[in-house]
Parts: sequence; structure tokens; C-alpha cells
Amino acid sequence: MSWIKGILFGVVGYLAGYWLSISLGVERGTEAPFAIGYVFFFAGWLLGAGVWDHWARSWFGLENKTPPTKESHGWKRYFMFSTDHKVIGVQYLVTFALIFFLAGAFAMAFRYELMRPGRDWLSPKEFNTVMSTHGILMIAVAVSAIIGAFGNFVMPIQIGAEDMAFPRINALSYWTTPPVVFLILGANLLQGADYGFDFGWTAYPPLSTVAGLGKLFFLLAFMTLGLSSILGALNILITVIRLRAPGMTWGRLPIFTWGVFTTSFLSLIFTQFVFTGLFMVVLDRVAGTAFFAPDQGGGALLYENIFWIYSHPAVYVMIIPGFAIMLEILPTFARKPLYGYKWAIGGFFGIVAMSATVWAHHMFTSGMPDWMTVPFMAATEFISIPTGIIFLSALGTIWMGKLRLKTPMLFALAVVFNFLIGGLTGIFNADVATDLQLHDTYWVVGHFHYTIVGGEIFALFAGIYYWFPKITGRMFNEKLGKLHFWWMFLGFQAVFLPMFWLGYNGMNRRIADYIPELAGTNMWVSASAFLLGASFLVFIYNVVNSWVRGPQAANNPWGARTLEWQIESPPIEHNFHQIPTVTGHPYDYGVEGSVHAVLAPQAEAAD
Amino acid sequence: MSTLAHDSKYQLVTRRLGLWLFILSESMIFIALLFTRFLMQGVYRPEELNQTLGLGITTILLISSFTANRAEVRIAQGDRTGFLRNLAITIILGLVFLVVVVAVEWPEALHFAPPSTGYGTLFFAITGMHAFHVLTGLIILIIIFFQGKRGQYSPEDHWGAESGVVYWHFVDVVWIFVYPILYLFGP
Amino acid sequence: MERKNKDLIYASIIWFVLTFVGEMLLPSWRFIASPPYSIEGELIDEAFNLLLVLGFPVFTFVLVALFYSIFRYRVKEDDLSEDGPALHGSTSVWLTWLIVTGLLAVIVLIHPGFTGVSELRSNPTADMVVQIEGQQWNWTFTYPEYDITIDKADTLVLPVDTRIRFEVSSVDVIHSFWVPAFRMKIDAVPGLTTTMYLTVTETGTFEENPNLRVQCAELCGTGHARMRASVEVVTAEEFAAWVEAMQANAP
Amino acid sequence: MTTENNTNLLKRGAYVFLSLAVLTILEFFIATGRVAASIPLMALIMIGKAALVVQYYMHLGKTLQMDAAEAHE
Repeated sequence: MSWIKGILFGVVGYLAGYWLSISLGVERGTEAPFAIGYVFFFAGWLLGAGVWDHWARSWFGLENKTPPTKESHGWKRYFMFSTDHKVIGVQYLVTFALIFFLAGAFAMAFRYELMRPGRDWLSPKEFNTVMSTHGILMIAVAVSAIIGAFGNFVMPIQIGAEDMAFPRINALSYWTTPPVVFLILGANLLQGADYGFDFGWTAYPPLSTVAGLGKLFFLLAFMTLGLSSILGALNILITVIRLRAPGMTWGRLPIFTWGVFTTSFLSLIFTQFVFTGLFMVVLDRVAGTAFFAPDQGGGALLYENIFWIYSHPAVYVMIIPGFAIMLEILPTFARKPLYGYKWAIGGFFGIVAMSATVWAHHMFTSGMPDWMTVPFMAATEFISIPTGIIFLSALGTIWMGKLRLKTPMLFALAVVFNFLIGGLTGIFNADVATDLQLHDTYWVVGHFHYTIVGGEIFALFAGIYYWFPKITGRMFNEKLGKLHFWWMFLGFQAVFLPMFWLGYNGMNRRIADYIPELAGTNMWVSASAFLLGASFLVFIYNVVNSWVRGPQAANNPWGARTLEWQIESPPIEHNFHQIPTVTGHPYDYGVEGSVHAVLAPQAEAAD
Repeated sequence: MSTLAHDSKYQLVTRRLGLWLFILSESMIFIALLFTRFLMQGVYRPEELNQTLGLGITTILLISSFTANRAEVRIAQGDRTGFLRNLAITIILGLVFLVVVVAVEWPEALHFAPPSTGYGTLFFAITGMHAFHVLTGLIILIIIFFQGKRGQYSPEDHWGAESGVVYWHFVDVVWIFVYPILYLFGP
Repeated sequence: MERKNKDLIYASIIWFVLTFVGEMLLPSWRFIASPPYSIEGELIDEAFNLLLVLGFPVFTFVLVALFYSIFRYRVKEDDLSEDGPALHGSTSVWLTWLIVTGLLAVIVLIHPGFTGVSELRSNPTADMVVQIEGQQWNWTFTYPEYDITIDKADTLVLPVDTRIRFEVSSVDVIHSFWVPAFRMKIDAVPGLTTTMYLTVTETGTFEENPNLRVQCAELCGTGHARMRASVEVVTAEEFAAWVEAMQANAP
Repeated sequence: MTTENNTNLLKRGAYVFLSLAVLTILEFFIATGRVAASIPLMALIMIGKAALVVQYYMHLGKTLQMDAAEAHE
């Protein structure tokens, strides 16, 4: 099993790194040996998890072991270094679902603390750590879940490929993620002064350069997550560019594939900025450099700029795949072509191109010079234009359709509704004047939960329900699916709508305690949060139960046209018996005689 | 099942593109760090900085790129001995570069620009990040060397060697930017 | 085609009515629970309300299109018998959409965007200076004109109808100086002195309105949530008396 | 690829190296004040050097060209 071997190798690596740094004269008890030890742990973990067995042996003239397959290892392959994109997709999906629930549990914990003002169930430091843990784990889910799960499972099938371009790098990008969780949870388990990290997920220095081992853990975890994201993006880009089936021209690419493709540009290029920013913080901590010492020319604003150059594009890394799933599902259940297919792709590219020009709108109150605020406000307002294209595309698709309100469709429609609120409230943040009041308040909390949870996580669930029959070969319980939807949807509105009011009326974010006047609304929010949290129990029951004993699913239960629905559920290894030939557009519902793809070209036809 | 994706020539281009995207991504780290240099210190540089030593190690790295290129051409030609000879020179030059940076350059810089100063911060962070890339490049080249010794590469199929060499050139390109920006630019 | 036109007309009517009713009701909606205590705050509240008014038609547009489609075009869940019409949208539809969304963006950018920035930042004059220094986890207020420094203060006393320049700095990590009732905040960044101008217009105390408080708005460590001080806006005479008392108390 | 072709490649590698060496020395003299010029000139030389390596040692042009040629096939 890759997990056990990985941890074993990792621990050995850590000890080796620790010993090495001590023997090189690094002071014992400082953070440097831990940082160096972690680098060795990470290398050891990857080697143990499968890089050595399936990859590195050949560098040393040894025979590589063959990667596990369904025939050779059965279900155990899900716990191993499999290079099959479908296995990796499921690994991503399950891992990040678990991280999502874990991060949700952390949210429950701090909502319990916030139920009443003056409560001291969590100490302020514990509160900050719990809140920050929720933040960074959810960021990990938001960045990786859709791209990792469906970008891996669905995208290669959609373009008619047998696998990703670099299957081993693909496995590597998955096996890079467990250390992130080890570190984050490890920081929560530390004791005394080393305990936790209390700087949110943004890790602004100088707060993040204050001593405390837990903070170092956080920084290393975030850097590791970035690495995974970069490798995944690289693989997706090359796969889409190089491995499309014959006839799969750019104009016939399913919209979901377009979504992960455009997103991957952002991950590939901008993740390195946050990596560099965090690297600077680590250097300031362990090597005594002075990046964030104001008297040396550095300072907090330097970090904020570098950080947001990544982290604003990162929100589009989160939301574009969400939009893409929504646009993928709407035509299927409206039985109409995707409205303005080319415009929607243009919208994606527009967002990608503009996403790098808006970062400083996170810094309107930071004391940066005025001449910077105005252009960034303008850029931010204008990014609503490509987003508007996505909206018209969605609305045009359902207009006059034949709407079948199955569970995936309900979630997809909820994305439109939620992102509408998320997007409109964003305008208030983009405006400098109102942002002076709204910045760093619960308004912002409400806004980004409406966009990322309401937009992306709802789309993630839409995707889970949509592709569940394809992934597992079994059908989920539709009634429970609908119950989950309405429970989650209403719970979500109840939690996050009042936050807008809270924010404008004086509740700032990331606080362990608040003034008594806001007690009533906070009580409501907390109670609704527990309700929202409970809705996932329905989901877990439904998914686990259906996976084990659900009815056999048809190959194409939704009547969809894209390639993944034209093959077996679950797909065979290498997906296709023969590489398909693509002959038409994927969303030509209602178009006479249009065929998206021919799966097994007749032998006679070739003659 | 035989498809275009399995065609070795097609696959080679796929891999090349992959490597280029990786290089694009990696260069963002250095772009961020080098921009930070201007943001933090403008073009300030301490008087004591040893520009001649910088010129020396730049030359070493440039020569190593030259020999790396020769190694690649040799293996494409099928000349294994020439390939290994050039690769060995490249590795030795790379090691010399690394040793000079870590054992000569850094202790010297510690005196006039310790990491607790603005310039020292940038100097150590950027040259350190570069040295880390040199180290990985060296490890890759050493692995390639021994693989080549075992007879692994042929004129038709030497992607392993090519990728290592291209990465090595990338390390050189980074230094082409680092050297003037850290050592030469001045008020 | 006929059905399409009819649906468009119905949906438009619903949208129009909903928008009209909504816009009528919006002004009486008291989203903002307590009044602003500064000229800048009034301006920001106005900008907020204007954005609500401008955003509402967009909100109802999407909402009507969404729910009209859901209710009007719904079919049985397993009914795959018929496909909808293959609409792609003509170039003119898309261009109109682009122009409308673009114009909306330009409008909010000019007003309240540009105008807001210029009104908030164009007048760098002040009757009085107050220096704010953040540290983990309390505030220090200094009135340089009166030689008063209050360390670890629990109250910020300000005279009414005065334009004040706040000079904000920090000794350790980033804090943010926010008075919710003034609707303004500015970060306290170590190594920088940031400034914020505002004109206080109403008297009041924290006890009367809990938004009259200094609140740290940027996560600054363990004591962040309770890093606050009350604000007391008093008349000029009361302020003079307070200054005298403070100076007398000073050693 | 023929042997003759490869000999040319070796030669080209040498020319590229020579140009790099000359440019580096030029940079050095500019910086140490023996040639009067400025930072923009050094920046230009630096970009030129990088372009030489990227084009002739790392074959960026060739990689992209091969890709384009395939697309036409």
C-alpha cells in the first residue's frame, strides 16, 4: 500500500534531513531543521508512495514495477500509485470530499464558538487556528477538487484520449496532496507555543513571521499544495493540446474541457507567485532574511502584492471549472445546444486574461497609493463583462428548453442563482468607496462563500451527481439526491445571506468574539450552519449506499451527447475499444442528423 | 491499440511541450524574485560586491552550457563517447560553479551583505534559489550520464538526455538574468 | 416563433413589474441599521444604496429568466422524447448583451466609482490630527496638537463637526483602524504611516451606538477580536474641557 | 539527421558560445564603467543572451515549428 510505504519512507527521510541539517551546523531547536527535514520527508513520501517503484528504478538501471491495474490489484489500486487517470480522478474525488467534510467540521466548531458573544469554548488562539484551518483546507478543496477529480476522470474521455499525457506526473500531483493535510492537522495537534497558526489562509507577514512551529507547517503545506496544482495544470494543458481524438477540433471541445483547460493556464503561471511569496516568509523565518522588514525596503505590502497576484487568479481557478460543469450540465437537461458556445469560451478566456489585472482590489485599505486603486477598481468592474457572457450562455441554454429537473440539474441551476448574488455583491467590494466599509467584514465572507461555495461547490456536487453513474456504474437514489439539494440549498441561503447584513453593520471577519448587539443574527447563522452541515449526512449516506448496492446504471442515463456517455459505465481501462472519430458538435440537441462522434468505425466503411 | 498518441515522434513533441510549460512555470519564481529585487532595493548594489568573481562563475556556467549542447549533438549523431565526455565536462563545470557560489561567494557576501540586510536578503534568496536549480540539474545530468554509460540513448531516442540538457540550459538562462541584475546593475 | 415571442413578452412584463416594485420598495428597506456619523459615511451609504438600485434590475433579470424557464419549460424528468429548439443567439443578441453589461460596468465605474474616490480623497486638509498606533492588542491615540497621548486607550474622544486627519501606524503586525459608524477603515502597516481623512458630523457614544467603536479589522493574532476601543464624539466645548482635564492629569 | 548537419550544429554551438562570451564581457565592461552606457543597454544585452540560448541551445523555435508542421498534416 502506497500510504504505509510513503509514510515509512517519509519518516526516514525526515530523520535523515533533520540529522543532515544538525550535522551541517544548523542550530537545534530552531525551525530550520524542521523545514529541511520536511523537504526530505516530502521526497521520501513521494518515493515511498510509488515514485521509486514505478518510475525512479529505471534511472538506476533497474526494472520498473508495473503500475497497479484493475486486473492485478482490484479495489486496492485506489490506495496505490496508479497511473490510470480514472483511478486518480476517484482518488482526488474521495480525498477532497473527506477534506471538505473535515474543513466543514472545523467550520461547525467555530460557528459553535460564535453562537453567543463572550463565549470562551475555544480560546482566541484556538479559534484563530480552527478558523484558519477551515480556510486553508477549503482553499485546497476549491483549487483541486473539480480539476483533480473531474479534470482527471472526465476530461480525457471527453476529448477521446486513453489517458493523460503524462500519467506518472498525474499520479505524482495526486500523491503530493496528502502531506498538505498531514501538515495542517499536525499544526493543530502541536502543543504550547508551537500550536497552530493564527493568520488566516492569507498568512500576511509580519504576523506569519512570528515564532511558532505550527506556522511553519502551514507555510510548507501551502507551498506543497501549490506544487500539486502546477503539476496537474501542466498535465491538463498538454493533454488537451496533444491528445484530442481525430476530428476533435478546438471548436468541438466540450465546454467542461474548455473550462479546465483555460483554468490550467492560471494555475501553471500564477501559482509560482504564491509559492515565491510563501518561500520568502519561510526564508524570513528560518534563514533570517529581511524580505518583510520595512526598514530594508521590503514590508507587508510587498507580500500582499505577490500573494494576491496569485490568489486573485486563484479564485478563477476555483470558479471557472464550476461554470464549466454548470454549462456542461445545462444543455443535457434542457435538451438544447449550449447557447453561444463560442462566446462562452471567449468568456473563459476573457476571465483568464483579465484575472491577472485585478489583484490589488484586495488592498484598497492597505495604504497603497491612490493612483493604484483607480485602475484596479476599473479592471475589477470590467471583469464582470466576461462573467456576464457566462450568465447569458446559461440563461439562453435553459430558455425554451425541455427542462428535466433531476438532481444534477437542480445543482447546476443553483449555481446560476448563487453566483448571481455572489457576483452582484462583488460590485460593492469592487467600488472603492463602499469597500472602505465592507473590506474585511462579514460582507466579504458572505460574498466569497456565495461565489466559491454557491458557485463552485454546488457545481462540484452537480458534477458528482452527474458523473456518479459513469464513475461507479451505479445509480444514486434520486429522492435522496433531491432531499440533499433542497436541504443544502436552503441551509446555504440561511447561513450566508444574513452575513451581508452583519458585515455592513459592524461585524468584521476572523473574530473570535463580537459585540452583543449582533448576537441574534449570529445565533441564526450558527444554527443554520449546523443545519447546512447536517445536509451532507444525506449525501454521504446516499453516495456510500448507492456505490455499494445501488441499481446498475445505464451507459447514458441522462441522454447526453459527449463522449464519456458513449462508453461503458464504469469505463474500461484506456476508456475506448477503439479511438473514436469526432464528427460533430457535442451539444447539437435538436439538430437533425448531427452526430458528435463515431465510436467504432465500421470495417466496411474503411474499405 | 495503435494511435497517434503512441507514435514516438508525436510523443516526443508532446514531451517537449510539457517541458517548456514546466520551464515557463519555473521561470515565474525567478520573475517574482527579480522583480522583488527592484521593488526592495531599486538598483542598489554594495561596493564590496566582487564583480570579477561573478564574471568568473558566469563564464563557467556559459562554458557548461556550451558543452551540454555539444553532448546533445553528439548523442544525436550516435557518438556515445563524445556524448559522455561532453556531459562529464558539463557536470564538472556545474559542480565547480556550485562550489564557488556556496564556498567562496557566500562566505564573502556574508561580510558585507548578511541576510538581515535588504541586499543580502535578495542576494542569498536569488542565488540560493538558483543554486537549488543547479543542484537538481546536476543530479539529473549525473543520472543521465550513468544511463548513457549503460547504453541507454540512441540517435533516434534520446529524450532523457535532451530534457536534462534543456533543463540545464534553462538554469543557465536564469543566471544570464541573475548575473547582471544582482552584480552589474548599479546606480 | 410565436411561442418564443409570447414568452419573451410575458417574461419582460414580469421583469419590469418586479423591478418597478422592487425599486419602489428599496428606499424604505433599512439594510443599514445605524446612521453614519461622518460626511464620508453618508457618501459611502449613498454609494451603497445607489449600487443596490443599479444592481437590482440585473438581479431581477437573471432571476426572472431563471425561474420563468424553470416553471414554463419544465417537462417530466425522464422525458427524452423531444429536444428544444437549437438556439445559439445571433451576433446582435450577444453584442447587445456585451454593450449593456459593458455600459453598466462603465456607469458604476464613473459613479459611484471615480466620483467616490475623488470625493473621499481629494481634500487633504484637516482641522485636527489624531495619531493612531496599533499594537498587539490595543490602540494608542495621540493628539499631537494638545500633547496628549493615551496608551492602551479604551476611548477615542473626537470633537464634532471637525475634519480630522488620522495618521495610522503599527509597531508590530498589520492592524486595521476601522470605525464602523464612520464607514472608513485604513490598515496600520508596520513601517508605513497611512492617512485617512474624515469629517465627524454627529455626537454620540459607544453606549448609544455600538458602531461608534474602533475595531481592528485585520487579523492580528490572539487578541484580534477584542482589540477595540469605544468612540465618543462630543461637542467642541466638551472636547475643550476634556483636553484641559487630560492635560491637567498629565504628569 | 545527417552527420554533416550535426557538424554544422557543433559549429553553430561554438558561434553561439562566442557571442555569449563577447556579450558577457561587454556587460562587464559596461558595469565597471569602462564603457559608458546604462542599465537599459545591459538589460538589452541580457535579453539578447537569453534569446540566443533559448533559440539555439534549447531549440524553442524548432519545438514550436514541429508542432505547427504536424497540425498541417
